[in-house]
Amino acid sequence: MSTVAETSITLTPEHDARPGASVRSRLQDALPKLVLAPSFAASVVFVYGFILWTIYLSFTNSKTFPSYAITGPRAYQRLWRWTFESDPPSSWYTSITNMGIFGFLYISICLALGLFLAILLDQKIRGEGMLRPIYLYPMALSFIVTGVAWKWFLDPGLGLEQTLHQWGWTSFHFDWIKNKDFVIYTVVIAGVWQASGFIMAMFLAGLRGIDGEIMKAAQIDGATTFQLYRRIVIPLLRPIFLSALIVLAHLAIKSYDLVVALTSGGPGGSAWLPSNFMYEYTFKRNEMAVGSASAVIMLMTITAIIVPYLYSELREKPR
Amino acid sequence: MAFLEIDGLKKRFGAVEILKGIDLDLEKGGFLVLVGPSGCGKSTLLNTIAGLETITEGEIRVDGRTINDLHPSKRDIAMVFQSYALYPNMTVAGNIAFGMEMRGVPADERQKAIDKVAKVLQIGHLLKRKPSQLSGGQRQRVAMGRALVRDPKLFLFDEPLSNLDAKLRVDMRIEIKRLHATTGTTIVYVTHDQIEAMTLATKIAVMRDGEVQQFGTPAEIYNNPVNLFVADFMGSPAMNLIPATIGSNGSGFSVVMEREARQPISLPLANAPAGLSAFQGKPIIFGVRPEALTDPEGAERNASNIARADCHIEVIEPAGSDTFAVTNLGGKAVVARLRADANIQPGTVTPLAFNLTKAVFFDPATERRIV
Amino acid sequence: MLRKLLIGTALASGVAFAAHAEDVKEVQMLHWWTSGGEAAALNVLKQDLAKEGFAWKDVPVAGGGGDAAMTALKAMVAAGNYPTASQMLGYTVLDYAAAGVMGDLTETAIKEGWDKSVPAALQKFSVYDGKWVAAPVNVHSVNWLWINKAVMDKIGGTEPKTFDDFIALLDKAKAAGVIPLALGGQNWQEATMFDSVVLSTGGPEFYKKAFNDLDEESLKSDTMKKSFDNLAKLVTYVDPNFSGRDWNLATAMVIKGDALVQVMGDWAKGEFNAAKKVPGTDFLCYRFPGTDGSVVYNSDMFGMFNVPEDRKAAQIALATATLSKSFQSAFNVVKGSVPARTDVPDTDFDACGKKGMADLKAANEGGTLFGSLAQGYGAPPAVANAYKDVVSKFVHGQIKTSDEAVTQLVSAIEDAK
Amino acid sequence: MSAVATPARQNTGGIRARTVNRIVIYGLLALFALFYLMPLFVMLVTSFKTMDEIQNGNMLALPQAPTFAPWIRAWSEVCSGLTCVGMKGYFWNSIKMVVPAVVISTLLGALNGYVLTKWRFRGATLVFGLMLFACFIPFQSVLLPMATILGSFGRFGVKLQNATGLTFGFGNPTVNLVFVHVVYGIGFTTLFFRNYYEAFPNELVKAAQIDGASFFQIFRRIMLPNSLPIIVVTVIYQFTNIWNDFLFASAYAGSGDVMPMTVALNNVVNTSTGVVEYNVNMAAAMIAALPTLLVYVLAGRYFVRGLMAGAVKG
Repeated sequence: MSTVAETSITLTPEHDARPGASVRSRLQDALPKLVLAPSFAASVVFVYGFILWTIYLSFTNSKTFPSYAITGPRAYQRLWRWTFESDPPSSWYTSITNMGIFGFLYISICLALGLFLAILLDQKIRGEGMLRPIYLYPMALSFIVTGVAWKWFLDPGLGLEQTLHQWGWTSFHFDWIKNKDFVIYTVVIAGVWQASGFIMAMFLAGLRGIDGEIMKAAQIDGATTFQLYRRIVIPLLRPIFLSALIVLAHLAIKSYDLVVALTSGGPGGSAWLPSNFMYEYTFKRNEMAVGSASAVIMLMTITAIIVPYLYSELREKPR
Repeated sequence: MAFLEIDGLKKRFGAVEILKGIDLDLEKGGFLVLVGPSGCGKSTLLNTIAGLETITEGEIRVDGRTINDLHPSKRDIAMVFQSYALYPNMTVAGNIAFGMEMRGVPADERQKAIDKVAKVLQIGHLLKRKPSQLSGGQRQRVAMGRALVRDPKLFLFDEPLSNLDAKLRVDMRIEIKRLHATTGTTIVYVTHDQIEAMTLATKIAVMRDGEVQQFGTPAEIYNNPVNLFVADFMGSPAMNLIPATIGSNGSGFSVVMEREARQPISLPLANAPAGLSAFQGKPIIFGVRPEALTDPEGAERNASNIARADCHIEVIEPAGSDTFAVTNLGGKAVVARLRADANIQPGTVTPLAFNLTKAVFFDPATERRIV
Repeated sequence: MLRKLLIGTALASGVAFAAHAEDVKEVQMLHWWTSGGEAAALNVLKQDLAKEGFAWKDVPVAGGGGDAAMTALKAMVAAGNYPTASQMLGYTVLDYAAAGVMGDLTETAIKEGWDKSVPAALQKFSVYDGKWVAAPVNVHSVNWLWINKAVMDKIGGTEPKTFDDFIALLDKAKAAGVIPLALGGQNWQEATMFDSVVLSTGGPEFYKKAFNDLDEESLKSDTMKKSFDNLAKLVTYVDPNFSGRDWNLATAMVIKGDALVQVMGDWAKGEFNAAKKVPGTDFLCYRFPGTDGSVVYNSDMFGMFNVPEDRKAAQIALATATLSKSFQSAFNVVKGSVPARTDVPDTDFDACGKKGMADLKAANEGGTLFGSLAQGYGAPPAVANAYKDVVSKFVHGQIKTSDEAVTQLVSAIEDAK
Repeated sequence: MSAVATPARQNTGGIRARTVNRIVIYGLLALFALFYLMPLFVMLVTSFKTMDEIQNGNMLALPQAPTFAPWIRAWSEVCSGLTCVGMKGYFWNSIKMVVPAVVISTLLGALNGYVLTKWRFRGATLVFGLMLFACFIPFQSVLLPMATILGSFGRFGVKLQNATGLTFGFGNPTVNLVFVHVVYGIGFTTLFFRNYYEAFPNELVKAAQIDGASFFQIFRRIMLPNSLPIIVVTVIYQFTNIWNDFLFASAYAGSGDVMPMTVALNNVVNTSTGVVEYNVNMAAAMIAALPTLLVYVLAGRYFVRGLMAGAVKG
């Protein structure tokens, strides 16, 4: 059996002008492409077209409204300068360092917690059917809905701290949401709360898909439960790690609502993420060129992370 | 004019040539088996006949009509897949009738056809079930039913038995053979199992790397393999292929095989192929099938050229109907096929009879048969 | 290609199809007054228009003090679907006017005498290039203290006249165990307070030069540094949980007597009103110490867009109703602000309102009516927000000294100009 | 087919070790369940409290005198802007927008996945890669150019109306939102279906071709009926995302008669003056979240199953 040919059923000929093929059959041949065309065209126009537009604007002097006279890379020069203004931190510096902290913690905690919960849930748990939606439901809610509850919970005057004080633990102190150095971690907490259940579901699905015989074999080989997971199960879940990474990266990049609903930007803007920066400059400060430039930098960063992944996943692999 | 003709068929996939010029033909009512190891292109070839893959060059004709550019459904073929490819969302009856439905056959006619096929294959009681509720053998039957109901010019089978267990496989093999005999349809059948090939085919094409190595009747392929690959691939247990040299002993040639810690054995060749003269004193590959290497009592009485040699028996494998003995010649384990009751002990030295009329010789450089 | 498309749609508006058969008797109104008192106040306008037969198509987008609404407005304008009118602030009106999407109400303005009754400082924003483009709804003034009278009596405080008096008063409150200063730690609240601090520290001339003219010498002067030092002093009187608190919650602290005083614009009075508190008996309104005689203002305006001909009649009706004396009075009584025209009788207003109206009139005449930088009336949004950044970073400690704050302020404003 | 069949405890410890082990596992699971439930719990108890209780009590305490008044108010009285008809008035707006958007984007995703796996052509992978990357564009940066495009749809609609008397949906804010959500949803739906169909046996398609089924017949009769698990995943994912969208909805459909639930909720919750009616806000938030919650709770089981069936593979 040929390996390459197995991956495809090609009724669609590569040579388009086939002698003797009727118009109808040629239409038939082109049909799959025709079906795909609208979706593809939509991404080309509404994603890549808009990206080009954004890149263009970043080289102009656009303020409140787009202006189309190219004036040079001033927006980038400003961002570049701000990148190194750490004391006092420029908003851009805060945004990108926060992105680093938030991105790293959010993704790694979600992965770890999601995997941990999935493993626990996979131990033939009675009531799994009840627990699963409990872990999963935060993904269903927007932060317009849950932002207030979280704000209360984290507020030292209303939430956890106050409650524990009322219960007698008066030395307890938890005021991260009010603290410029720690507010970003509260964003991490709420973000993890929202997404980790979803990641749990992905891992659970992965665990359920692992061949039981492999597990039995490993047990016969004398692996302890811990070794079983570390050496056998987790390596087998590798593709899910990658998918989860994509989902989380995409959520992390779009975590705009989270910051606004939870912290309104944090003390002195200390909870900003790049998406907040972009929104602020584009819509609030009427510095559209700077906003566009920051969007371009975000997109470039995403590209640098995602494209190698997409490439490795999508290139034709022999089976 | 043959019923199925394939001329100079080539298939390229980018820079890779998957089929490198295939020429085959099959008479009406014939049973062509495409056999070869994985990746030899046999399934691709079948798919091109079905129209599931395009061809780059060449021509396929069925009953004199070129079908290169026809849609699969227009080629008047039916196909049985390795995985059976039963539509999981439809009942057995729905599966069998789907093709007719697509062609706009009225419902009552469809029902008649289903009933007829169900009777032939004895699957009447399964018609309302979904594929997931069937056993492997039942699925196989339904898949055949789906093909049969079309009454096509050409049946295509893509490794249809490889997902069945050993016993069922033998049963279904016989069933297919019976079906072929009773319906007289023309069949192209892909397998990697040479026993299926031998038992079912009227013609076999042995393929490797996108090329047909040998095309002929099962007997031709078995007895007169054109090269080392075909010799090695066809037959079970496989032909013994022993490194040897050609010596001369007065009137004719002899074949000389080295042995470990013993004298080499030298067997005189009575009617050696003419080509062998060029190899005097040179290494060749000496091919002898296990059934041509027996205990002297079991040797074929009327064979004209039987040579005996004492061999050191290393292992004995009683297989019930036969007993296999393994010895070492020319640095290779060599299998001899003895009678079931042959009284031979491992570790002893026993004379074995070589039936040299059935022996074949290959040039180790070109791997071709020396004739 | 894309460029053509976008310019074409963004700027060449929906005026294209001017062939109007009949007037559309509807106003489409974008605003962010979604909560109780404000919505009730706006409802008065809706009813006034209904009486004249105009339907009200409400486009409320709350959030971020108008941020979400302004985003929606930008999208609507980009799409060429202009609302009849939109709530807007200061420089935003001018930006949209410069983009050529605003209508022209000059005729109505002259007829109704707006140019005479609306303070000149406001006209700077409602008139662009000689054309009336917006109808001011109210004038808020920012330099107010809101004090709980019960607490004041308890600690035996009196009206502070100078910044030092103020500090002494806060100390008294602190000694008495009340939170001296209620502050919401959001950048606009901090900056709004700082507006008053600067006016108090540097005086009217200084405020104008620094925060309206953006004069660099003033921005980096020692007076500005002293202002930051004063701000730092004030922040020491704030409770530890102030960060991120909404302004109305800070007001509630004063209403409930948990805190003595809040420095906030007069919209805070709406909260006292809603809580059924009476000025003079339950709470006190003083000008921020050392700023008496000056008014730092902001104003809600209804920007009037260049709508198709068939919608102009409705727009004029809306603008006329907005600036009618009866609506100005009714609305501002509820909202806590003062009318945008100086010829509205103050009969319906409470003591604080009356004082506010008198102050406005005096400041208008005396040339001490200044736009609030924090509220977007001192400089364009880019500058205003850069300013808020610096103040907020100073309050929350990212900027540690007043020296550094001044340096940052100068460079941030320079950057954003 | 639980993968981890109760790990190798049998041979190491006795029944006691096993029991302790189970207690630890259940304890941990319960602890995390508390963490996940906490905000929902806070919202729920608050929505049944009176304002007095909220202001003076503990946020975690159960309501002393439970009242349904906030829910009634949220459902039928609460104001979004000047319109005070409660959340119920916006339910239908959301449904009208979400259902077509979900159906269309799911269907397109299925078709795309089908073409990309079963009708591969040169460059198919690149096409898919480009479409997938589209998932990562921050929506804030497409807000304005998209508005421009939608505006031109609107003007086209007016022309159509002048010519034919009908706009065919051009310029209708609900249709616009459906369009936007479909455009930015197909990246993900295509990803889901592509991964699922990647594992879908090619032989079924071949068999159907030989049976004479056309491109669309194969899709409708063979692919779709066998795609239930992935349809469930896609629908859940799309439904929650689109239902919860605020950015596009507020920018393109902010007017009272078409605004979806989230915009109305935002207007209710985001009050900046007066006493905030937290109990009503919470009730309103719960009402707005009800459909998505319901979807997750009811379809949660199928969700994991669907993920198993292919959505999680690379």
